[in-house]
Amino acid sequence: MAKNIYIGKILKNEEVQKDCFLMKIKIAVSFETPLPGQFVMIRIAGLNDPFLSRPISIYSFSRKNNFCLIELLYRVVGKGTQIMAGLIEGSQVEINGPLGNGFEIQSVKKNVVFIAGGIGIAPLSLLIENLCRRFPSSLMTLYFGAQRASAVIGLNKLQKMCRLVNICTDDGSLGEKNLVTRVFQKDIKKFLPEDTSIYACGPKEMLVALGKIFSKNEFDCQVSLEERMACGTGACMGCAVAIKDKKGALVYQRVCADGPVFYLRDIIWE
Amino acid sequence: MAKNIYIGKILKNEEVQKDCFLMKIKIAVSFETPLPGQFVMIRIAGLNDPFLSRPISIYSFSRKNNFCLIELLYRVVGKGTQIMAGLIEGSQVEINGPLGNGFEIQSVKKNVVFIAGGIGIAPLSLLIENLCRRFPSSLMTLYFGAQRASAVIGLNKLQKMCRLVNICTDDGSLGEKNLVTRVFQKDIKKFLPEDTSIYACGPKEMLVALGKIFSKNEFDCQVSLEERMACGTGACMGCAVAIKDKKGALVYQRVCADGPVFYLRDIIWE
Amino acid sequence: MKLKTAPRMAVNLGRLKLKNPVMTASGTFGYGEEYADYVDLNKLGAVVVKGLSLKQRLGNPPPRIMETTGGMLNSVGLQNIGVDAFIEDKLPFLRKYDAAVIANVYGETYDEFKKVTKILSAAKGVHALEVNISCPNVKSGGVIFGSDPKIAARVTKTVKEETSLPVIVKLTPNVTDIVAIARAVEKAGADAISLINTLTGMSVDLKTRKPHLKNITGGLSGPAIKPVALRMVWEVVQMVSIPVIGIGGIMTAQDALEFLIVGAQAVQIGTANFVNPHATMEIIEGIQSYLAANKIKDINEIIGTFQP
Amino acid sequence: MKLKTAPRMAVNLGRLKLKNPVMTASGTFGYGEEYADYVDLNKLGAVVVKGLSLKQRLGNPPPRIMETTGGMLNSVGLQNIGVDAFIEDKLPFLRKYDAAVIANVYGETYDEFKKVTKILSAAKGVHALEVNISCPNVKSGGVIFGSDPKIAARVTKTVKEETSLPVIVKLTPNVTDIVAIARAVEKAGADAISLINTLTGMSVDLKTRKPHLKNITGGLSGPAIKPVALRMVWEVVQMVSIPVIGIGGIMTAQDALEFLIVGAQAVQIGTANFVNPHATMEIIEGIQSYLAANKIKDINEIIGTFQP
Ligand SMILES: Cc1cc2nc3c(=O)[nH]c(=O)nc-3n(C[C@H](O)[C@H](O)[C@H](O)COP(=O)(O)OP(=O)(O)OC[C@H]3O[C@@H](n4cnc5c(N)ncnc54)[C@H](O)[C@@H]3O)c2cc1C
Ligand SMILES: Cc1cc2nc3c(=O)[nH]c(=O)nc-3n(C[C@H](O)[C@H](O)[C@H](O)COP(=O)(O)OP(=O)(O)OC[C@H]3O[C@@H](n4cnc5c(N)ncnc54)[C@H](O)[C@@H]3O)c2cc1C
Ligand SMILES: Cc1cc2nc3c(=O)[nH]c(=O)nc-3n(C[C@H](O)[C@H](O)[C@H](O)COP(=O)(O)O)c2cc1C
Ligand SMILES: Cc1cc2nc3c(=O)[nH]c(=O)nc-3n(C[C@H](O)[C@H](O)[C@H](O)COP(=O)(O)O)c2cc1C
Ligand code: FES
Ligand code: FES
Repeated sequence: MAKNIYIGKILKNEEVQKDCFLMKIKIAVSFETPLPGQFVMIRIAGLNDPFLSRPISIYSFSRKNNFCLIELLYRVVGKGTQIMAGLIEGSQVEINGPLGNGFEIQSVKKNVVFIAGGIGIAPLSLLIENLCRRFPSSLMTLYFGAQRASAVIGLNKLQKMCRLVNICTDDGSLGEKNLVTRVFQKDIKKFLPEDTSIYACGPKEMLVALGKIFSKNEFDCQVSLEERMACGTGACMGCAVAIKDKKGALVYQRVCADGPVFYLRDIIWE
Repeated sequence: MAKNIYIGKILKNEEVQKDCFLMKIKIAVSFETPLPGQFVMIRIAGLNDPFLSRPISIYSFSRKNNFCLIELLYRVVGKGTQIMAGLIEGSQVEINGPLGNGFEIQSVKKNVVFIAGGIGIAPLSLLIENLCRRFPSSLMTLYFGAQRASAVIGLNKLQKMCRLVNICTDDGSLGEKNLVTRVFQKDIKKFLPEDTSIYACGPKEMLVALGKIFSKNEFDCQVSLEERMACGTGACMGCAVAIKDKKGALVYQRVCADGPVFYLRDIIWE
Repeated sequence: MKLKTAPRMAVNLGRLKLKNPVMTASGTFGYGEEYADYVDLNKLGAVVVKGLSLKQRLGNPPPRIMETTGGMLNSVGLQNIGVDAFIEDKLPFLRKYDAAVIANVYGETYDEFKKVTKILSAAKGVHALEVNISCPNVKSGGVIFGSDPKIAARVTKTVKEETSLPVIVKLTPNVTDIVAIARAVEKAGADAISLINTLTGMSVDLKTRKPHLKNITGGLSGPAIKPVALRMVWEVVQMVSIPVIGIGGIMTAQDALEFLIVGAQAVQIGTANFVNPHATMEIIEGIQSYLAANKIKDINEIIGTFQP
Repeated sequence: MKLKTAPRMAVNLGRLKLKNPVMTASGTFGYGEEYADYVDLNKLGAVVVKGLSLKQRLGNPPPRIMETTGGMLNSVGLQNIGVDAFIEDKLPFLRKYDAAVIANVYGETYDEFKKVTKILSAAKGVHALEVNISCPNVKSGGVIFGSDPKIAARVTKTVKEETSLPVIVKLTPNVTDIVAIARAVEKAGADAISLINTLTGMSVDLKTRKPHLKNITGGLSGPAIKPVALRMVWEVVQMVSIPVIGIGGIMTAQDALEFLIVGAQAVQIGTANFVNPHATMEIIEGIQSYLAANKIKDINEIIGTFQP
């Protein structure tokens, strides 16, 4: 009985870019320090509609003397995120977390490559911050693709942390007009599997494309997956993803409890 | 196609007495001037839980140059009113109204008696105000019973409008310690059926007791009833009340569309 | 990128042509006049009126309604003015409008169904009959008729024999096998099927330990039941060849479109009217916008385009 | 005005004694350990674990869940580790706690039911079996077994013959006559009845015109279905003499009390755990407070005190 449902108080809830909000939440000091890649289940206290909590990655975290601050970066895509976007300062939210397994960062190599698509930057931001602190000598390279310039969030901060930031957009409004997977593929020769750690998060199409790129080589790529969730704690079996088990057979694992971070090579796409 | 659903903006939502709130709402100028006894169906725009709108009497109304103001006086008794009480200034509510038939005031007599129980004062307040204006020469007497002093709302204003205000409370904390129906019964000899109009609103027990009092004489008493409502417009047949028809047979009428004001003698209590 | 002309919205329910697929559900729109101040009745595909019996019915004692999570319970018990009073007092009003009028027919016995059908068929301005064998709030007839394929078929036949109007049979969801009932009424001659009526439910007042509804149980309607309704519509459209009208928890154009995509030829809007008297108008406009946005010229192009 | 001692909360489900009437519903509480960080398992009346089959089951392909108004659809399809792995890997953990362990048993065939029952009955620390003849998300067995009184009775008998543990039979609400099924399993020897499992429903993604669930249909749970569950419990308690466990949309102590008042001997909390992992604890405390506030010394004094 260590885990609690926290009541968070919204300190800020800003539209940082069109349809993209940054929510700053004050929460009790007992909130566990999250690992990069972990997430929270968030809901509006007392509301039955929307009914289920929504999973959102932890974008940033800091521990103060007698409280903690967490930031969530989220895109408005439907009812739940719409209602989140409408919450004003001082409103309360229910937070369950941190949940899931973060990225594996025990054995980070000399080169670290991040590949982000759109709002996929959210969990990667916390990871980049964390790795910068823990492995200051690693060479960090970020590939960040988005639909348009306005969907490139937190660039300043990211540029300070990474040696190299490659931006591309679907419409060419910032950086190269290209898909992030293509931009990375052009560069892949610069990296060697044995001294490169790769982390990716983004839409399914991006991850599928990455899967193809890495199917022909030895790179280890960790990706953070998304799936609709009910419990977030591993109980409902709702957030299944098809994974190859040790013998190569298909099993369904839970994004919330077995992930959300998986090795890309283990994932079986439909 | 005259009626609209109005979006009202909350200008004030104050706890005027324990568990009793006064909500002041700004609404479009096209809102019809309500008759005393009419009500609105109110809901929080976009919320599916609570699901149905709640019927609340119009407590006061004023028409400004390019908007109208309505006030609702309501007691927190359950989920819907709880949520109403939590709404802050600037919030929006959906308002359907004015609905129902108001009190019959064509033939107001020399003496006018109002009998209010608790929050039943809400529709009577607008009625008193209206009759004072229209029939300044009538003698207005109010019998107002409540659980305790703090549930006696708007006394100042009421005392200004009525010649005589008789207050009683269940716990004796204000006025006589007695039931309002008993206090009125002691005075009944002061009034003659042919020159007295009587209007009452309050909890069911009060109305049943009044029914007994008036069963033995010729007084005409109009009462405003409450029943759970879904549509508020007469379509669902949900808000039925048992009424004697002309032949004395039981029929179910709709509180929303046939009422909420009925002649007490027509009501069949279970 | 806009279509040059507005999308065509007309649908056919067999012989019955509707200018759009949006109608009101019986019992939730009175006799039309209750909402005439809010809604332009001319814009509706059809108005389905409150269930009509031979004689007026008192209905059940109150309380008759209770809110539930995402829905409501009702035990109105088919209070209505009777078929004759309907024709005399209510139909003239409805005839003034350009919306099909569908009379919801209820009987406690085969004979009552027969008589009500006969009377309505002789009236001017009734465009179709909807046979209610699914009301959960009456002691005789109602849901009992709708739970057994044989009885459902016999009611259907009884009504068909008395009328040349299109006959829609409205089914109850409180059954093990909705397809069996649907096929039985199809075989018995039904021109279309409406589903669903309400699910039977109840709730308890903790203070008094009494049911919230005097009738104890009532019919559950509203968005809470939408998933069940949609599933039943889908099950039935696969197994019958007559048109199906989707009903149950439709609050928005999106909800209505789900039913159409799954294969309903039209939809009925019930409880939504209570919560939002403009619901039908917003749903019609919403469907039109959806079609326009997706460059679909005719609503029939999306009906039954479900990709299971 | 307070009671001197806390209200007594123990209830009997036939031979099975529970320290309070609040248990978790199968499939919504994993194998207990998933919620051990949130809940003091010692405080629960019982833990009902995820449905167990003879061999591990993969479950259905994703997406498996979708939100609905006041509820959710799931098509997990009984993904589970199999009965042997359960006994080896999960049961030792549960044995450490002072909550009855109820194993939810699932089989595609009578033979599978028999074998799973046998294995579980030999295991230490299983206090009762709950026979799942009501899962809507599997092709064989499941709801098919639960829709026919004869088959339901035969499954019950099969299980009873293999075990001396109390046997609870869990029924599906997707039937015309829940009482007929309940009476059939009672006659076949069931020690108690659980109801309800989920209602079958579906929903459609307008963008793709595909079902939100890969399996197309799924089970509807959550507060949306509470009125239906309560009605079925009430129908059944009047017609059987074995204890009934109420399940369906219970979110709060108030909800649980409605079921108890209507006559359920105990309740199970399902979907509420997802939304509020503390739900079971809050419900136990809430029932206690209600009893204390109403000066009721023993929970058995309110069970079945409905005043219809
Ligand atoms: C572990 C995890 C971490 C996440 N972190 C973030 C984050 O940091 N920022 C962010 O903006 N979003 C994040 N998401 C996605 C976010 O949970 C969904 O966008 C959100 O739940 C949608 O809710 P809604 O009610 O607004 O949309 P809905 O109305 O429910 O759906 C709108 C659309 O979004 C899709 N969708 C719904 N739920 C999910 C989901 N859980 N995963 C993926 N797609 C979904 C639907 O299929 C639909 O197409 C994360 C998801 C997971 C599983
Ligand atoms: C025409 C009309 C005018 C009204 N005017 C006012 C008013 O001016 N001020 C005011 O405070 N209240 C008024 N009411 C009562 C008000 O509608 C209810 O108190 C409110 O709907 C309760 O909602 P809830 O969600 O808070 O309570 P719930 O949780 O729904 O119920 C709490 C308790 O209130 C009872 N209740 C619920 N709805 C009604 C209802 N419609 N009528 C009577 N009892 C109900 C329930 O049976 C229960 O005991 C009026 C009712 C009607 C029909
Ligand atoms: C208050 C009320 C009264 C109803 N009366 C009838 C009726 O008379 N005849 C009928 O066939 N259906 C009746 N119904 C059922 C509705 O027509 C509809 O089938 C059901 O409510 C489901 O749709 P909804 O969720 O959109 O309301 C009634 C429903 C409600 C809520
Ligand atoms: C995700 C999920 C999985 C379920 N798995 C099972 C199961 O394995 N066996 C079973 O008997 N019931 C299962 N159920 C049904 C629940 O135990 C319960 O009967 C149903 O959800 C209704 O209760 P609720 O509304 O409180 O959730 C499952 C329900 C859900 C939501
Ligand atoms: S969301 Fe329930 S198991 Fe992952
Ligand atoms: S509330 Fe619908 S008829 Fe009165």
